[in-house]
Amino acid sequence: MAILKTTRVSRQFGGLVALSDVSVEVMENEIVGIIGPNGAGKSTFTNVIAGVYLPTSGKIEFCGQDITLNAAHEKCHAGISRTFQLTRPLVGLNLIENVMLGAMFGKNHPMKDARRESMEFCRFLDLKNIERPVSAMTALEIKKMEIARALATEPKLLFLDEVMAGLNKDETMDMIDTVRKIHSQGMTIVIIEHVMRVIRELTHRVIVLEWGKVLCEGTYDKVSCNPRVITAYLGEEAEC
Amino acid sequence: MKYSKYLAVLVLFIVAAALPNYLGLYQLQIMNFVFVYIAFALSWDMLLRSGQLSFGIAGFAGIGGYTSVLCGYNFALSPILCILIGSAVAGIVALFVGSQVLKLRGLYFSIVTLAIGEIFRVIVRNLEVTGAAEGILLPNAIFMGNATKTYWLMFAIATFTIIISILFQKTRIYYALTSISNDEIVAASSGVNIFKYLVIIFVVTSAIQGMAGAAYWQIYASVTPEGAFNLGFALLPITMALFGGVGTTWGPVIGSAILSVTAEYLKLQFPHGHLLVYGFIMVAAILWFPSGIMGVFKQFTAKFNT
Amino acid sequence: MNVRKIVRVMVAVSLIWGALTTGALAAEPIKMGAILPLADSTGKDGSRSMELAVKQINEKGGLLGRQVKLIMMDDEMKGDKAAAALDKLVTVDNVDIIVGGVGSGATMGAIPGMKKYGKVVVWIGGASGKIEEAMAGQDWFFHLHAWDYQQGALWETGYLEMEQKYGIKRKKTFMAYEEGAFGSGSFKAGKPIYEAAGNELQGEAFKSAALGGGDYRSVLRHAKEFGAESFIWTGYDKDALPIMEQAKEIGFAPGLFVGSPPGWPVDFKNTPLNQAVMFYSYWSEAQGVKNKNSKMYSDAFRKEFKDDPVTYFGPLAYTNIMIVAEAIKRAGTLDNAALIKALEATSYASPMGDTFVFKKSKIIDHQAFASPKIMQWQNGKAQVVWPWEVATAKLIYPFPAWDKRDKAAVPAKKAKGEKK
Amino acid sequence: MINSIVNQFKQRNFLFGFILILAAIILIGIYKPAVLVEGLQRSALYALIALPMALLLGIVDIINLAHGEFMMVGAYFAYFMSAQFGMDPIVSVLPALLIFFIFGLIVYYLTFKHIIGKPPLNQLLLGFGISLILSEGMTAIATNAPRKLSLDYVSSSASIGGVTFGTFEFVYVAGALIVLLGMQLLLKKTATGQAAVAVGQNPRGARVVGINVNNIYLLIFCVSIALISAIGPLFMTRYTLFPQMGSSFTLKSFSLVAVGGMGSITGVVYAALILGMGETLVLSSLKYGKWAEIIYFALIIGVIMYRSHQRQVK
Repeated sequence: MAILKTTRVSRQFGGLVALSDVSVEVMENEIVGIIGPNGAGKSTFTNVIAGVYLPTSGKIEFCGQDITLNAAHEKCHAGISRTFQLTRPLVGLNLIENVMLGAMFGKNHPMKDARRESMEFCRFLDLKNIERPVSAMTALEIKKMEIARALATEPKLLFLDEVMAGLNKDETMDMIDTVRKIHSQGMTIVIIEHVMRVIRELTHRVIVLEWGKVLCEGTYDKVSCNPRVITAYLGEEAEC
Repeated sequence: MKYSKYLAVLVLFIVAAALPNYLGLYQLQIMNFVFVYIAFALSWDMLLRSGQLSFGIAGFAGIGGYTSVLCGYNFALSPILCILIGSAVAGIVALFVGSQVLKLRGLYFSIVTLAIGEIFRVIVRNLEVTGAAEGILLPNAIFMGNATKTYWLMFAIATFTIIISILFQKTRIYYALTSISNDEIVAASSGVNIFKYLVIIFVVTSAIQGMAGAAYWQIYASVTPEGAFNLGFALLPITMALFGGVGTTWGPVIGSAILSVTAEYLKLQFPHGHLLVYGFIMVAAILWFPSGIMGVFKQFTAKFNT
Repeated sequence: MNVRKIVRVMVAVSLIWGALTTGALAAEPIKMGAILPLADSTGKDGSRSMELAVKQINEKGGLLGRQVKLIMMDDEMKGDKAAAALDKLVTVDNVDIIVGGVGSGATMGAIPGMKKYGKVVVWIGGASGKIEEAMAGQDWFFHLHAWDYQQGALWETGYLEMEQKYGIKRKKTFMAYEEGAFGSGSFKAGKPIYEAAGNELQGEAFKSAALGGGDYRSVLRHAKEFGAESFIWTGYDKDALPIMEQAKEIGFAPGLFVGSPPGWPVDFKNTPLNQAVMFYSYWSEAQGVKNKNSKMYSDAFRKEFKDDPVTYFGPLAYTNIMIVAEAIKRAGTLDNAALIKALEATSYASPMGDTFVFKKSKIIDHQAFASPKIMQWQNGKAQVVWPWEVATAKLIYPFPAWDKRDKAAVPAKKAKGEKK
Repeated sequence: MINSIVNQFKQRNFLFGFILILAAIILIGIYKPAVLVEGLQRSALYALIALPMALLLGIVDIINLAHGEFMMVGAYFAYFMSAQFGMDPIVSVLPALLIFFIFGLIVYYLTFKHIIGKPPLNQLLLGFGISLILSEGMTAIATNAPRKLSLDYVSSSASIGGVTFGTFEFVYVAGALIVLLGMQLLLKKTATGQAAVAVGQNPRGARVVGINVNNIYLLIFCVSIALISAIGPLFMTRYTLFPQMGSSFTLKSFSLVAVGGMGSITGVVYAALILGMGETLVLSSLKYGKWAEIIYFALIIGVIMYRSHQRQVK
């Protein structure tokens, strides 16, 4: 069953078309990868689904409900959660408080319960010293904290926007394991990524965007041998 | 160390409670200034914690002041009731205004709050029901001018503001406001209804400002457009909060206490140049203690702990 | 460590309070507490004149064998600050009597305190009728200024007399007033009086330069379009010169050009534009020609401060202190009831040219004030043109049109000064 | 690319605004010609006073709460130059520019330099302190007696078709145009100006690409102070001087910069035109003149809300 379904979703900024007629589906308990060259509209797509921007036209359905025009926090309440391409920790809060934010406002837990839940997520993601300020954390830890914050809203669908960017090889392996672990709990995940190895290892299905349009979609093997994809995107990396 | 905090608060409370027995009427009058500035500075800081910088203190204090004096003048209601009505009206105005202007950010929000206060000033100055430019005189001051009772009233309002501030720092509102001021996109993506929390904090702080203004002008049994909407009420509390250190409950409290007592003290020492000295104090303070007195205090305790 | 810190803070706090309460010692001299807006020209003239009066009293041996001490507090023109000043004077300094006062707004804030203490107050400011209402039945309150409605009526008398003597026309009068309490209060008080005399009165508020305004052209144009034969503006000293310049700019020169600021800016007497501008006041230095008290005051003031008072609050504040001093002498005690009795018997020949005797006004029991005077700038000097008894010059009428000004009437310019 | 398209949109909006304003001006000119002249002069004065703040606040994000006080000091400078040396105030604009550039330098090194990079709100407290020092210091030096030079030429006037209007205040129009052009040249055509814009948008980024951020702050601050102080002499030809006169113009400039849009120099001029014309128009009505201030503030709120709405739609 499709948990997320977009129908001809478009988004313009002034005269610039960032997304154009994007119709995709995400099935329950699936890991979908979104790839595409810079400026293809990957992050805009995430932002439109998560409610940072509203679509200029089109329709977004989530769990069978129309959430096209819902605001960001309403989409969060509906069960869509996300991390950010560039990490956005809340520096006014410490590690556990950052995670608690999701539990308190995403899932409406009272403060005490939120704290307990958040500690669970920290343990799950192997985050220690939970009273640390953000300034005392490593890049990997901040990324994990953001995932924990997203998980704490107890979403049905999780968007991971380039979580691997800037990580070294060991850290990337660590993160891949983490994503697998989350998926094994029954989470549906959309992963936006540049690193092809990650896509190949994690995803069940890949959507390729170019110039704001869906270029093609399918399994990694199928997509990576599509000549249009190779010229548009893979040509430079040639990992096929 | 953990209990010393509560001990300090207890001592402060006892000192405050004992003061009317030891202070003369003049010093009690100055305590009125201290308390009203605590209410203004702290409520302004509470809104600042959401990242919104308001110049609207004077406006809401004026609305509260005018409403309460008008109620007393026209309907001879009890002064306490007048103050509550003043507070409520300021809150209601904030609700209507806030639902429109809280979409603005940064300087745009600041200027609009300033303009709203000015609009109310011009309105009361031009209407006969509000006494026009000359203002309104009440027949009697609150508590018939009893300074001790007045002190307790202002003390109660300042304490109420402090308690609200502490509560807001300890409940989920703290997390909502901090996240909004840090990063609105993250806040919204984590499920925070930004607009709702901004409206809540705007209404609460405006109601506090309205209440403080209402009580203040009940003490002087009069209200004039230039006095009640005095822009000094917008700028002075801001400087006091910054002087004490923003983002904390006790920073604005300490800043208001020190600066309002200093202002009166300087006035006695230098009747003609007191504001000049006041200006130098502010500049020196900001250059040497950029994060306010609370910042210095925190640095000091941090050093002490390590 | 915490205890020590608390102790230290408490010591510091008590030091500050101690400093605030100094002056509570030494009850030897008679103490008069004055509340004035020290930053304003009215307060500056007032405070200097009070100091002068106290100095003169002390040189003659003081009162009741004791010296007189004057304690001055700034009200910053704000009601709350005036109330604090009053509390300080009464409770910290233990003054024997309260004097001073200028603005109505500041006075209003101090009223609850005055009522609470019931000390004798001899007040020279606060002309608003609202203050008179609030002071109903308070026998300790003595007011040395005309109420707003009285001023208008008295000046109206002056105009009527001038109409007969000089044939001035003022069927159409335009009044431009500063939008605050001062200006709009005097407009409201003057309106019924003008209209009762059968004149057509048009009024409009403007924003004073004192509050960020300074463009009067729209008001002046309205007056011109109205065809005003008489133009009166009520504002502050900051408005004086720009109004004349802008009137010249748009070519507006009604027969009577009247201004009524509390005082004129120092530069006003040097401008050629001042010729034939009329104004209201209660005193002019020119009165010294006819009145010896007035001359004595002006001379003493100049000797003391090397300067001239620019507002009538100078001689009024001087009168304020002298009336109180005489009453204390008569009473022989500082007891409130005796003092009130002694004040009621006041008959003081003031430098303002009048003898002050307290009478009942519409509501309060004790009021005395100098007779209002109509003045005119003539060749750089302020001359009294009405009432006849104290007049020092004849009225120049009509106000000469801007393009037909007699060059000879222009005061000689200072050697250094603006070029041209 | 996004930028260029957004800019195009902005320009189309501006064009629309321009036509609207032009139409309004023609209508007013037919209805009340004097309003047109006086409104233009008033707008020019507003723009002149707000432009240096637009440079400092809009471009490099420094809030100077002592803006009006610097103008006051400049005005006193011209007063004393005239009283002591007989220098005409309009001539004293030139020495004022130089002297107050240096004065700005001193103020910057003593104060603002130390709080850049600290919490931005500290600028409010610092500015408030400086404004008190300037106005109260001037009271100590020159007393707070109001002063006004008596200058013959400020009441010069001309008549066209039976309408008499003052001509002197066209000095403000000329001044505003010169300052506007100068600022546009500085920001668009010089490397320093481009660097200033970059610093304003992203100080850290600017530092990374090798811009000497401190020098840019210093320069823009001094230019702004020199300009506003040199406007003082022009201001005092028509207005009375007193030490407290500055604060109302600080707030006025703030609102103009906000209405014009942060970072937009021309926006401030449009804002001054709208507010100055609007105010003069309402004032020209005898009956409704007393509500002019409400119209003024309502316009401020209205324009800001409208612009924010526009941004959201986009």
